[in-house]
Amino acid sequence: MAETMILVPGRSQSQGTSLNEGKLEDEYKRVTSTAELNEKDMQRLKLKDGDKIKLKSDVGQTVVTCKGKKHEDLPLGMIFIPYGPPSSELMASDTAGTGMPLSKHMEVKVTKVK
Amino acid sequence: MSSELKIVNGRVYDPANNIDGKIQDIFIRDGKIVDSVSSSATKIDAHGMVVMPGAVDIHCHIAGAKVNLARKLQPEDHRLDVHPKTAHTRSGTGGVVPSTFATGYRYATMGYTTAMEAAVPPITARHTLEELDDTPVIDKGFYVLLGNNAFLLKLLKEGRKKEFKEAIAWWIDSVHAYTLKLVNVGADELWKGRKNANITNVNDNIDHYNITPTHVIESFIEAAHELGLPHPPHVHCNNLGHSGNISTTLDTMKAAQGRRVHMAHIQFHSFGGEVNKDAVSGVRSIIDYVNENENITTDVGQVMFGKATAMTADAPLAWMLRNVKMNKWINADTECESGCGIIPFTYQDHIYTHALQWAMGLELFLHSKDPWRVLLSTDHPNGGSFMSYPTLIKLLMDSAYRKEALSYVNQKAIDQTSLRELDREYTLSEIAIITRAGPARALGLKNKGHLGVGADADITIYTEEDDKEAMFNAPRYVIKDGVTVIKNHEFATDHKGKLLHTKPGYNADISQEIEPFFEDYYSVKFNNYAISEDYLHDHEVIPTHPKA
Amino acid sequence: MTKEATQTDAQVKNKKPVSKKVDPYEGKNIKIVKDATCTFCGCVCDDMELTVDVDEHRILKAKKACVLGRAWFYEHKVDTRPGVLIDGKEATFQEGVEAAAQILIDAKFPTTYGMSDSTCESQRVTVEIMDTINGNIDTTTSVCHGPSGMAFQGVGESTATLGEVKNRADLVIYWGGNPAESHPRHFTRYAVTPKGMYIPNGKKDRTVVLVDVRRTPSTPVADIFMQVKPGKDFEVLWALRALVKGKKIANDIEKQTGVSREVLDDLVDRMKNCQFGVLFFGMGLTMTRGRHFNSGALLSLAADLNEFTHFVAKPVRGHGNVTGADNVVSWQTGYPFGVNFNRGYPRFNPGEFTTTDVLSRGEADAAMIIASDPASNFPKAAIEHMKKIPIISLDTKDTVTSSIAKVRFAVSTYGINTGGTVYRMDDVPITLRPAFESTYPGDQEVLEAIRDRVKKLLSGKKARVAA
Amino acid sequence: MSATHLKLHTAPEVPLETEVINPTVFANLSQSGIENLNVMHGNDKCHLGDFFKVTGKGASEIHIEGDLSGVKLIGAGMSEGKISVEGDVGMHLGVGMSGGEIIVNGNAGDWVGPEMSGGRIIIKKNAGHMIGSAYRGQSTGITGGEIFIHGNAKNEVGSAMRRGLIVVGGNAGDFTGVNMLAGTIIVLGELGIRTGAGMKRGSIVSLQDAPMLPSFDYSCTYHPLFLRLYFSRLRANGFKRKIQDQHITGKYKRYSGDGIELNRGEVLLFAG
Repeated sequence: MAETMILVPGRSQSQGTSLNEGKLEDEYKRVTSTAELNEKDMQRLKLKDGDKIKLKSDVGQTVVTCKGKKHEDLPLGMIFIPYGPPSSELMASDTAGTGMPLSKHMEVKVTKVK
Repeated sequence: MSSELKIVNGRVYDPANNIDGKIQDIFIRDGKIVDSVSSSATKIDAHGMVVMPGAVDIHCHIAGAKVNLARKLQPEDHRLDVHPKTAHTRSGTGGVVPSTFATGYRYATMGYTTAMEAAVPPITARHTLEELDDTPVIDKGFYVLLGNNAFLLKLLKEGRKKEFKEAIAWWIDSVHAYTLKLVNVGADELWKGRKNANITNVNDNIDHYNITPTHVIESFIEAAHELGLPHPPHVHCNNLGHSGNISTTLDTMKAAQGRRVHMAHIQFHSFGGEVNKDAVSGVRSIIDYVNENENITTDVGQVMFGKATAMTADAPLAWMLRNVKMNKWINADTECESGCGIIPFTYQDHIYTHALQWAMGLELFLHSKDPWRVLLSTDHPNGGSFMSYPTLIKLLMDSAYRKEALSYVNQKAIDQTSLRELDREYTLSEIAIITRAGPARALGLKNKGHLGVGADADITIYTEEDDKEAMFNAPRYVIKDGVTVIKNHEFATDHKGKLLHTKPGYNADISQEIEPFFEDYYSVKFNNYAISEDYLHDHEVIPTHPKA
Repeated sequence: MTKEATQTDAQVKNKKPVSKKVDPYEGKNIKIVKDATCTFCGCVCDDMELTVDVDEHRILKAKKACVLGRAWFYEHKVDTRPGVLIDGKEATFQEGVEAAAQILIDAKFPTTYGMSDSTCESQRVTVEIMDTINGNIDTTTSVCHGPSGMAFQGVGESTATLGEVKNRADLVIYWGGNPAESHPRHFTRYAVTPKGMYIPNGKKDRTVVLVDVRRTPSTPVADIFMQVKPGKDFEVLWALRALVKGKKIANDIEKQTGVSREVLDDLVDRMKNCQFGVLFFGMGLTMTRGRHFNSGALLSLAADLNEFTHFVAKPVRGHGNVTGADNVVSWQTGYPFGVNFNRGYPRFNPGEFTTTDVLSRGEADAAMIIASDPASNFPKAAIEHMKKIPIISLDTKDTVTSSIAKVRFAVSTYGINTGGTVYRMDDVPITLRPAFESTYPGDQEVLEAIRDRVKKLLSGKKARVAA
Repeated sequence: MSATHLKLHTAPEVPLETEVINPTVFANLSQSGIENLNVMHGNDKCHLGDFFKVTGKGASEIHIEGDLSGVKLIGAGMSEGKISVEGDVGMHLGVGMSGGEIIVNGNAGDWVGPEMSGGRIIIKKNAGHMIGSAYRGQSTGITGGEIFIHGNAKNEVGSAMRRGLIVVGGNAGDFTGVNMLAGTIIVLGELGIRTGAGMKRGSIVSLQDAPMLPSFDYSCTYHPLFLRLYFSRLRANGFKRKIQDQHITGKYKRYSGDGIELNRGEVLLFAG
């Protein structure tokens, strides 16, 4: 049962520090494949910290680890993830005459990976 | 290995050496003019051609932060005027604010070999130097904006004239400027600090400082005089573009108290009439004052019809222009140092004010009694592109052409001027003065603007033609530092010009005064602010002559 | 060095003699670099004090650096990977240069991308290479604040250097950004807490507003947090513009945007009545639906507000020298990014000549990637195409991009190993003071070698001139 | 009527720029003269004949066949005659066109007809972004002419247009008619979001409801007579199926805007 949510990739401090260690290092890979969800969304989807979820967009899909955020910190229906290869996998290439792919506001279908 | 060149049979115009159209040979060795060369020297036969020193632009805006903002702002203007590369030269884009390469090459194709960027906030000087290094062929320098410098105003407020002079020298030396520039003195504080207000009277106190713009201007002129800079401050007066601003302009010139001062783009400061009413020409009172006072040099800042871009440290002025058409507008505040406004602009011949400004510029030229002190400029790109200089030269040299041009523009504007009665035609020698010998002399560049022995071998050779626009549009040869850069109208090689700057002496203790101010109010470290000399590429220090 | 710079150095030394107490670095060959510049993010803080172990080639301490800056300084140390790889095999520098030059001149649509973690000196050489071979050039700007650059071309910008914000801003608004995590010292060094000429009490004299779709670590700094429904920034900005102009807006604004009319009215009131306002904005605007129009709405709002007071806006730029890339490409070509030289002169068109597009559409037939990693953060279609064409990469660390490169150069790090100029996010140029020498060449050196080789190969009949 | 036929025989590897495909350029050229016209294949200067087989004669009509989706600038600066294409075309079709007609029996890329001042472009399938719009930095888009897209169009249809008519038979993307100065845009399908942002004057019409920006003001629901004229003309030009009688006789919600600008523009949404 897939639910449609909005994925907002962005920078985070740990993404920034880990990329200095190296983008091929484990820490960077871990940071950029950890997605934050509203804890109420997590409850509803029967997810707990550390569970794997599959994110699927029109162009691709990826599996990431999820992590709960307090209700007041992240709106319902939104997923935050630090930029990296997993978020690229979901990004469409049409830039609408701007050079900029829509990289911060993607509709994704979320399913729990058993 | 020494390189030698001789130009033979040309008709030479070298007003600084009293040569007025004499057929004479010019000899060049290793980039300098000499009195003879060996028989193996390369020869250019300039029969039927006019030989002049390379031209010198005393006031233009070609490099640095504001120019680059104006460039970025106008892709639509570049797209229509591409600048293809050649086998020898880099590509670029033109329009009214060309890319750096196009700027250098296009100045060269106008016969110009030196140009001075007229307004650089010191904190962005490094940027200007980088762009100037990418501006080929011509020699160049820049004037550093100090007229609204918060630290210097503070010193004046405290009455510390000695430290004020030292600090000016520190600033010029730290950024490798040529001289200083004052723009709408005192206005920055009101613009940034009092919700976009402006100074209206040069005898009113500046907020927070209890001193008047007149006092500030006078103090800068005095300090520059004592430092013995080769060129005095360039003053962009207050109230630019406002009707009735001649009283401000006259007050400013009087503040020089007989010391040397350069009045920038004076056309914009020559409006008669009443404040907030339709402007009329106030040129006569301004040019009469200039004619009578030999301490003053000025460039006209001619307006040419067509595309221009207002780019100025005078932010309130750009705001005023923005509110006319509500098109794209840039404001850029520089901490502790300057303001800036940019706005694309088109001068149209049917619009009263535009036609009036065009006519006022011509009036200034035609009423000038001393071509050595009333110099050619369009305040590029404020009044129009430097690419329009040949047309301007034709307007000055050909009264029939000028009278015809007069008939096409707003007649109400022409009625306000004396232009219809003026039959004067500039001679080739006078053109050589207002574009070469005059600017070089005013700048104190002893090796430029003339063809005497020892001068830099910066030379332009034109095919003599009746149509002076066509003639000045396309020199046959341009020689820079003895290198034939343009040969038969085509680039024969690339060339890098050099930076011209001054190094006024000062007491190093002044940096101890300046540093704490930096720590408090700047966002960059004092230690990273001054630009070290090894960062400069080819450069030449023009000597100062400090007064004892 | 200039006379006064030497002077100042001497003074600093006199004021603060080297401590003779317990020395944690005893036995080490230590060098202190004062007023060094951190080039990690667009803040380009130039007040670092670096403690360098000269023999070990590493930075032991970076005083004043933020958490990102410390990672930047500590993690760029001496490396043992090979300097040049061709098809994954070790090669000499000359072989690398030759292979790169051949790729570039054989291509019909070579493109280059990156350059934001590179000095202006290197950027100038890169543009020259592309001008020489009639290639295509784009920088990381196109996927950062490129849309803001396009908005700028449409409406202009009222802006200021960061020192003016420190000295004067009594209303500071952050929109669609999270500086606490992306630009940690933006608050403390430039815009929120510092005391300035007319802001004697620092943060107490300012009102800070944060606008975002979610709470972030930046939120606590704000006096007012305005939470916008995702994807509704444009509508909110447009409503603010209308209210500032005294025009009416739709009644259902809260339903549309998640922001109530009261909150909007209050913000409008504060914006119109402040003494000096500033709007900083991040990629929450440029990377979401609306892109350049979102930035344009914000820039227009700032311009509109100048009818009432002094107001400026500034994109919070990302990488250390992305602003320099904009400047260099602009002064050399007239356009800030997305520039094509195929015809022997620059042409500009975002969406046509920008990297995401020329890769995703499969147009580029070779690419030179300088100090960036599109193979890990570009859309999938672009990455797929990168795998099909010869890539030349220059990077300080191995990345996904360097791992698929045909020719890979390991280069030293700007600001740590090489000097030069970078531009801070507010266009202020700042010089670099390198800490220690790397065993790898700087990217400028590699690029100059490629340029010289390309010119040599193209001299004569292969020369590309304007068409 | 005589025509010159171009048939793509070699697919371009990188973008091909063919502004020479223009009836005025072809006039008075022999077949080999046409084959020898310069085109840019990336940075490589080539000839039209390297990619196209040229047959037929006469310049008033040019007929092109093949997948031209990587071919840019077809019909640039065209002022007379006709170009018809069997296949898809790339960017900048008919840029700066002042007269004549271009018909594409396929899809078109981004920037169809920028800087157009006259003539007509017809795209039978879908088109990309920036149809009939201004290039970046320009404050004025097309100043005349007609663009008919039978399928969908993407973002920024008619940005900054000053005069002329753009019709989209399917859906349009976001920011339709953004910064419009005047002129008419008719979208028979759905509009995206932020229609008419910053418009000064002009009309945007849609047969579907659409979200409006907060600065647009609902004024009334009425029957705009002028639409009859447009619709009967469009029906005669291939849009018959999409325009039903009720669209001609029905009422439309009128929003005026953009309130931030002059507020003299209108968006008309079919209300039944």
